[in-house]
Amino acid sequence: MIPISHSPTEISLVLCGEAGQGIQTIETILTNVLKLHGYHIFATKEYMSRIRGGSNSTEICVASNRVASYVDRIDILIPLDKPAIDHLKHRISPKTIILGDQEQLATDLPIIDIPLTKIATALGNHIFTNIVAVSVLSGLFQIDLEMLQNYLASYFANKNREIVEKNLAAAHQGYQIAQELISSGSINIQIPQNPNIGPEIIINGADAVALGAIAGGCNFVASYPMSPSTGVFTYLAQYAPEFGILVEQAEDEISAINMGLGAWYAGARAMVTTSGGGFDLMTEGLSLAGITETPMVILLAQRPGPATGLPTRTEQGDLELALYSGHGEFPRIILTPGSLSEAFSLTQKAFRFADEFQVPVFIMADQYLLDSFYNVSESDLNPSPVHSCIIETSDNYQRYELTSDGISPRGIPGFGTGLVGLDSDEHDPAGHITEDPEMRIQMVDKRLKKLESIRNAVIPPEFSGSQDYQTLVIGWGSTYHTIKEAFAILNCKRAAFLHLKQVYPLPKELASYLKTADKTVIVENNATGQLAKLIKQETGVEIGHRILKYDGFPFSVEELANKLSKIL
Amino acid sequence: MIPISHSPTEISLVLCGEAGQGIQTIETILTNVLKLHGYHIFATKEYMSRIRGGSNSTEICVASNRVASYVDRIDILIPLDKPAIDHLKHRISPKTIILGDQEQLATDLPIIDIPLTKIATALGNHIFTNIVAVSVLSGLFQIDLEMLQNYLASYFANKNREIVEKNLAAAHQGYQIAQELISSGSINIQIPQNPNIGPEIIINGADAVALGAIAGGCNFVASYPMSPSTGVFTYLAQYAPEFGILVEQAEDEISAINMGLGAWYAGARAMVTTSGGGFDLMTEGLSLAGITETPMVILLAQRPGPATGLPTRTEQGDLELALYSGHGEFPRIILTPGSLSEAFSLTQKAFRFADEFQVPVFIMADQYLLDSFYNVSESDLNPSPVHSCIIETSDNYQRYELTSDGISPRGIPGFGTGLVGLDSDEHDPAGHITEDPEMRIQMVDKRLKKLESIRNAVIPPEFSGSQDYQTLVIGWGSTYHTIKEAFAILNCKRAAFLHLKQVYPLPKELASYLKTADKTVIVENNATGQLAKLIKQETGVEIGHRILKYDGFPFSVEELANKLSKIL
Amino acid sequence: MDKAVFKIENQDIAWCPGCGNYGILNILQQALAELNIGPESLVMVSGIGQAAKIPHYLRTNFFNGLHGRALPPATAIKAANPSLTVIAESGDGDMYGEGGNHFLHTIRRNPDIVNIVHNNMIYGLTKGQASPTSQLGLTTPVQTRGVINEPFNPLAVAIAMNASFVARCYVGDSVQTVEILKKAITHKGYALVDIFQPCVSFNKVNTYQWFKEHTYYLDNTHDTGNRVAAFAKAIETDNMPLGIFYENSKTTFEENTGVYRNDQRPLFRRELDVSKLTAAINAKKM
Amino acid sequence: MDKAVFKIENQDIAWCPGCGNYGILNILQQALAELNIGPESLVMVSGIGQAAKIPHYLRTNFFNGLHGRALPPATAIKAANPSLTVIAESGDGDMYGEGGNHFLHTIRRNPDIVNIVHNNMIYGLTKGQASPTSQLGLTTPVQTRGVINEPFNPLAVAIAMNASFVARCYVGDSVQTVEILKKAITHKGYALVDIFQPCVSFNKVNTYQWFKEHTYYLDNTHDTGNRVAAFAKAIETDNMPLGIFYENSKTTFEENTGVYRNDQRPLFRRELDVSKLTAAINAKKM
Ligand SMILES: Cc1ncc(C[n+]2csc(CCOP(=O)(O)OP(=O)(O)O)c2C)c(N)n1
Ligand SMILES: Cc1ncc(C[n+]2csc(CCOP(=O)(O)OP(=O)(O)O)c2C)c(N)n1
Ligand code: SF4
Ligand code: SF4
Ligand SMILES: [Mg+2]
Ligand SMILES: [Mg+2]
Repeated sequence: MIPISHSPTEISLVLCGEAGQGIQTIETILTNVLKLHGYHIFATKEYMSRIRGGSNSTEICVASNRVASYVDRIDILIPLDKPAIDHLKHRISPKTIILGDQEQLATDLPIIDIPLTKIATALGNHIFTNIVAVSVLSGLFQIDLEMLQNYLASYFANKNREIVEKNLAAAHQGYQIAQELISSGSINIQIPQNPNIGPEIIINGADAVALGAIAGGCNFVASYPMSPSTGVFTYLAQYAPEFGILVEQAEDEISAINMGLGAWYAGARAMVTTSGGGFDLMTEGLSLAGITETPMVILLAQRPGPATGLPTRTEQGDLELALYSGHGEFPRIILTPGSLSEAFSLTQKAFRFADEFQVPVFIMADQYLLDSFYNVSESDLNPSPVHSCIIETSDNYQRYELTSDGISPRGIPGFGTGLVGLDSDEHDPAGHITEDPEMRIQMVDKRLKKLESIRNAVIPPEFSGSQDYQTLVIGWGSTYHTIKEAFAILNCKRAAFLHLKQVYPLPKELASYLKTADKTVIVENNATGQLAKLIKQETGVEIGHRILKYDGFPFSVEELANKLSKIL
Repeated sequence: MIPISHSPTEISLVLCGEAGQGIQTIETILTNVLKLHGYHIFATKEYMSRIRGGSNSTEICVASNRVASYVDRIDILIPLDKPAIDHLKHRISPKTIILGDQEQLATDLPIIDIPLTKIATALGNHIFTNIVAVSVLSGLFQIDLEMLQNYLASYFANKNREIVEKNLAAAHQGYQIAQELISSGSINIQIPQNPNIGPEIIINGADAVALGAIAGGCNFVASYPMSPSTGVFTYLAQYAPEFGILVEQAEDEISAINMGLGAWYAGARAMVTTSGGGFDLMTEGLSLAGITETPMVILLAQRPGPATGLPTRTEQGDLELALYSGHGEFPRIILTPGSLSEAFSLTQKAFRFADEFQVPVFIMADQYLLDSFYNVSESDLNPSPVHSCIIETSDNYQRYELTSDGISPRGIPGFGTGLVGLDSDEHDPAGHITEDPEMRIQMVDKRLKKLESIRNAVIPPEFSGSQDYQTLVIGWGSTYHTIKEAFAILNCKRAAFLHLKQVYPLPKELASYLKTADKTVIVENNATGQLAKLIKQETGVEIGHRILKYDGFPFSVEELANKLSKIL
Repeated sequence: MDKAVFKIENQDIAWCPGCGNYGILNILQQALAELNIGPESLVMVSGIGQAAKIPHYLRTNFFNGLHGRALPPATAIKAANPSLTVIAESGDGDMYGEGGNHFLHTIRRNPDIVNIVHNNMIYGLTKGQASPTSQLGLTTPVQTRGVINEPFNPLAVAIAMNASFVARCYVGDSVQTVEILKKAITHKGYALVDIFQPCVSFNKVNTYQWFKEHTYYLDNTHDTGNRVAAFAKAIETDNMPLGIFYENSKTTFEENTGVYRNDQRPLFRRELDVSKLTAAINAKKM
Repeated sequence: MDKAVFKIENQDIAWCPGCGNYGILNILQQALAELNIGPESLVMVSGIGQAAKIPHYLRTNFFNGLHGRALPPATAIKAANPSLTVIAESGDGDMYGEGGNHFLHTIRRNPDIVNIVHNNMIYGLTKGQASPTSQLGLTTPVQTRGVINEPFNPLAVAIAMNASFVARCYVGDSVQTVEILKKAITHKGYALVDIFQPCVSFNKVNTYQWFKEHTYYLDNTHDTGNRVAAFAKAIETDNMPLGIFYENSKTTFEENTGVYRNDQRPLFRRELDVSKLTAAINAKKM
């Protein structure tokens, strides 16, 4: 699509090899040096559910303008082993430049031969291959060798000196290859740099959620590892000593959420991180949060189900799970970040909402969002002070005092002179078991009434495109940037895009947005159009066109543009 | 409403006392002798979540015509202790005849004094009170004393002889009191008998489900006790030796459903019984049933939530839970019996559906349906032979063979020469893990495609009332008889009632029924109108009127008639 | 302190007359009062069952959560605010059946809480099914041919897990039970107190009489520091020992998490230092 | 029988080169072949994790279910068809963490199955968090300050539960492990075989070398019928014994359920006698 020779503003690099070959290392180093050099970058990984072997790849988009979505197109491919080419064959076009070890790859495709393995082996170990590859690419983008070497030195700071030296040597040799490729005219990359990018921040979705949680005052995390939620859990564990966060790996997800509820009860601000199958096990606890009006923040990191499904792939298949799981009837809030900035700000907000309305709040993310990196500016991650809603109790404190908006001031044990009773049975204002039908009705009404306040606080959707639209495209969560970029490509005059940052309760303005449209389109990374069903249920509007994908991969910009172009 | 003096065809008796006073015994004996005597009977209990103390009651309706629903009206009340009167005060009208121990009750209400306690104490133990009460009532209905005594003798057959004798003496004395009441003209009950009723069967919903399961070929039950599902589990345990059913009390609900899946995999026909909170814990297993296409039958016995809620009361609050729980996307079937006959036949059918479509099938019941007794004829419980869909495998058997309707022949290990592989990951036809996007799409499509066959097999709703209706009233599950009886009272000309026996997938004919109506009404025993939401989502029709109840009690006929009369 | 501080006026207790639960309620109040632990600094955590209703019968803070799930919130409550005294209390079905996994892993964590189990060898609230501790052969409406699964031995398992305090009591002896309970409460670390409690409504085998006849107290020759000896005592099932079987001293979960290493304040008293967060974010610029 | 019967052509094994899992796969096939147990009469049941992928690597029937949930279906499969040989096999996280409650209660049931646990003291598939058996102090990306919870001792707990066969092996010694595994398979009743298996990718402490240095075999003075002696051996944690710790003979779950008392046929071969059901319904007329 955008041939390299046509002085592009964006290039997509893909590196592919087996698990254990260091794709992650390549990704980290390349994105950082490219950014420092003044490029916008976006990187997304796809990997198999195994530790070694198979085929994993990372795509790194390098651009003059902000870039944040997955594209099918591969401008430059570095296959690190033979299966890599087969793994990516559907994405290789005649315009794809393949750089690699001709001998090792043994393919009919035209290849620019670079002796990755030979250099690495000469340095004494196959593992230097990835640094050679990184360096060739850095050289092609004309990054200062010294900058790269400085970066490598700090990256490998805790390795022994010999290894550091060899990495630096590998970098040097990679650069020489790049120089030859440039001077021979084989490759000529000319993308304008932007010096303002250098001081930006590179993070991924998982880190953005973790930082957002800290910004929300999170000081207690109990979780059980499960892809793709583990990243957030791990980041929080890493930040724990600095921020005094109590991090505990629970024996199972049931324990995790029940710990979380105990923590909130005692005045902490807790979060649990999980994925669909683990969340199923938390649903009785969710219901407990519901009747006891205990705040809870849940990261529901989606991957393709049912059951174990595709553990390391992506999907948006658990919206209805978040909407309806947990027995009985009680309110909840579902936030659906679409960008790193939203991942940060909505997670921060989740703690505020949970504390204020005393309901469970979901952050719905997915593997694609959590594992994707790009550069953001400092202002995209802007913490504001935490305001806790806990009150100091007095003598006759009643945890479930009946109030006009259904929200009772929340006390905790050991703070004030009152006693705090919490009960999973239907209860009276003091939290004691009741079977009185009148009290039951009052308590159900009280809990459901909170939805009114919640509706008034809904985070509004983001509208973009033509004010005077005929077609309205709706998306939620991680499809945000991809839809935006597809719109940019299509450049359609009478279409608009509505990105939902909160899907439950649905924002009030949705109905009028829908009413204005002649044609409605939903984009969902699942097989049944779960948001479309919710919209129909809540607004009565049947979404006309559904663009769905459920093979475990995110939409690519081209694919989506293509599908949209048929409808718009 | 129907005063006793007006030669009624139906009388409602209520007996109320504390837990442990033998309300259950009273209910069993009275319903049986009244039926043997030639009356239709209906009995429903309400009880607290405790073993002793509190106030529990049973209502027994005695009638010439079939009767099967709860009424508020109390024609004759026997309070067995002082708190009973307070407990039922909102249902006591000036027309209610109260029979009881004046001294003990110490109330201002007019009471026909009968020395229950004195007689019992004279016989040596307070526990004979309930037999005296039973006998007074039997006498008032002019049941043959000998018949009652025969029944008592067999009921207490495994007690020692002295206790049997004393019970018979208690009966005798109760009869004398009844004779005096009749001859003094205090009470005069004249309800026509019907000798055909004698040979009918009295069972409750729990027993009907248990027998339906056996009729469905159930030979494996793994459950964890939880009200109101425990009755079915207990009945099955009681039938187990006779029918060779393997019954195991699991350590938790997670184990129960995973055992059930293992059992189906190995060729058994398994069922699990639970309620909302326990079911939450089964939802990961539900998702496993989904991706592995393993049949499963789940009794979801509803009670008011969230969490522990009101453990012994009734509600229809878990429809959305059944609809959407378990992560990922896969088909399921939800059956909603409204009568004992349906409890039997739909449970039988559930096994057939599960086996044929290889999906989880829910039987949604609730405390009200499961704990209510009435007499049914033999033809209402009509087992048909079980046809198993298991095939004998041959050498190259593939469990998940791709077929045109998505249904793969189901083999089991040890039957045939093939091997049977089952996998919770996305898998290929042989059941082995795959991460191939094409295979993923094929398998998702395969599973979802089964919904077509399932839709074609949907159990049609029951329509009653005017063909030429303006108003359509819709109900599901246990509200069936109550809505029918309310219709009978209201005698409305331009209204019809549609009872859904299966709510998912919704029956196709629903849409046209809705289209014909000017006004639509839904009756649900929950706070948010969950079926109405599903109907809107599936048909686009917004139900105009919602009659909801969520205080833990079922609708009464009068209450419902009253609410309907305001709408119709 | 007078145990009257725990009294709730006009309350309707949902237990059966004669039930062993009353004795435990009384013993608990007595032990707390003797240790001067008042309602404000105490949190009772329970699951669901007859035993688990106990927090409603004494005036204090309570977290009456889900069936089987008392231990995780109890651990978290103590960890979020170590100045609270936390008691997790439920029935045998709740703790050893539904909650079995938490039982294991809470012992591994060793939070400074007391875990009281009302062991009536039956499911009371759901009307008499077998519990994990039901004896072989006991018939119930579900176990119609009698219990077939090996009874769960909570003491042996707790000792196998190297729990930091393991004791068994019999509610019929309130004097000794109060003493043992006081030791459990003052013990630093996780303390299991399994209390034999007759269920007069559903367990017609394991009655007051039966427990009296099938138990005896460990004498002072028993070395509570000897894990193997404690185990040997724990697997005596004909005549079952009462008393403290095993004790050790370990650091607690709260201590080990490190959260209180440099700051003694409970979590709710701390505030996020936004500038620190900003600094952490800015550190990612390079 | 030649273990080649289990071979699957052209398969791509997802384990890391050098992983102890390969050894276990090999040992298992060897033991089965020596016992003449062929693919058709075998069912491998597993959960989720690296170890739990094993059923995909030998040709047989398999039920690869949920993380932590291998034992309940394994119990049910054996109970539904006792003529099958059932092996439940998973990792330490799966069996002792997520599945801890089933571990306890399966032992109580005593189904005639073998429970093989790949004990690598780490969560492999999710990239190296602590497992219940991780040693104190081990640092991981989540346990950044080192493991703080007392390691789970599966043997001690199994012995405390009076499991009917309890053994520990080390994959590095395939000869002895095959022998022990064969005994476990032929043993009637539940048999635990915990196998030390180095995870070369994530556990850099408990390596082949480490296991070799920290284990020794029980000698023939050890009495496998002595529960207390077995317990004493099980709690040795500096130098850990290998071999069969404990054995007893009990009736199995399948036998105890009574379903096979008068009818040996597996459940799938039986049919409902409709007339019997009609009779049961009609009995309710009175
Ligand atoms: C998830 C879940 N499953 C089942 C139940 C039903 N249930 C309530 S109490 C109980 C057992 C009570 O036995 P135990 O813990 O021994 O307490 P006891 O009543 O004997 O004191 C059960 C099964 C429940 N509330 N929640
Ligand atoms: C309910 C649930 N929670 C979490 C996971 C994620 N998960 C998969 S494997 C695994 C741990 C694996 O560790 P172990 O059982 O020791 O096996 P190993 O990989 O070490 O062989 C986890 C946490 C899951 N699949 N399901
Ligand atoms: S049922 Fe048993 S345990 Fe429960 S209160 Fe009654 S006697 Fe006590
Ligand atoms: S991650 Fe560890 S346990 Fe898993 S295959 Fe690799 S070495 Fe083996
Ligand atoms: Mg109990
Ligand atoms: Mg492991």
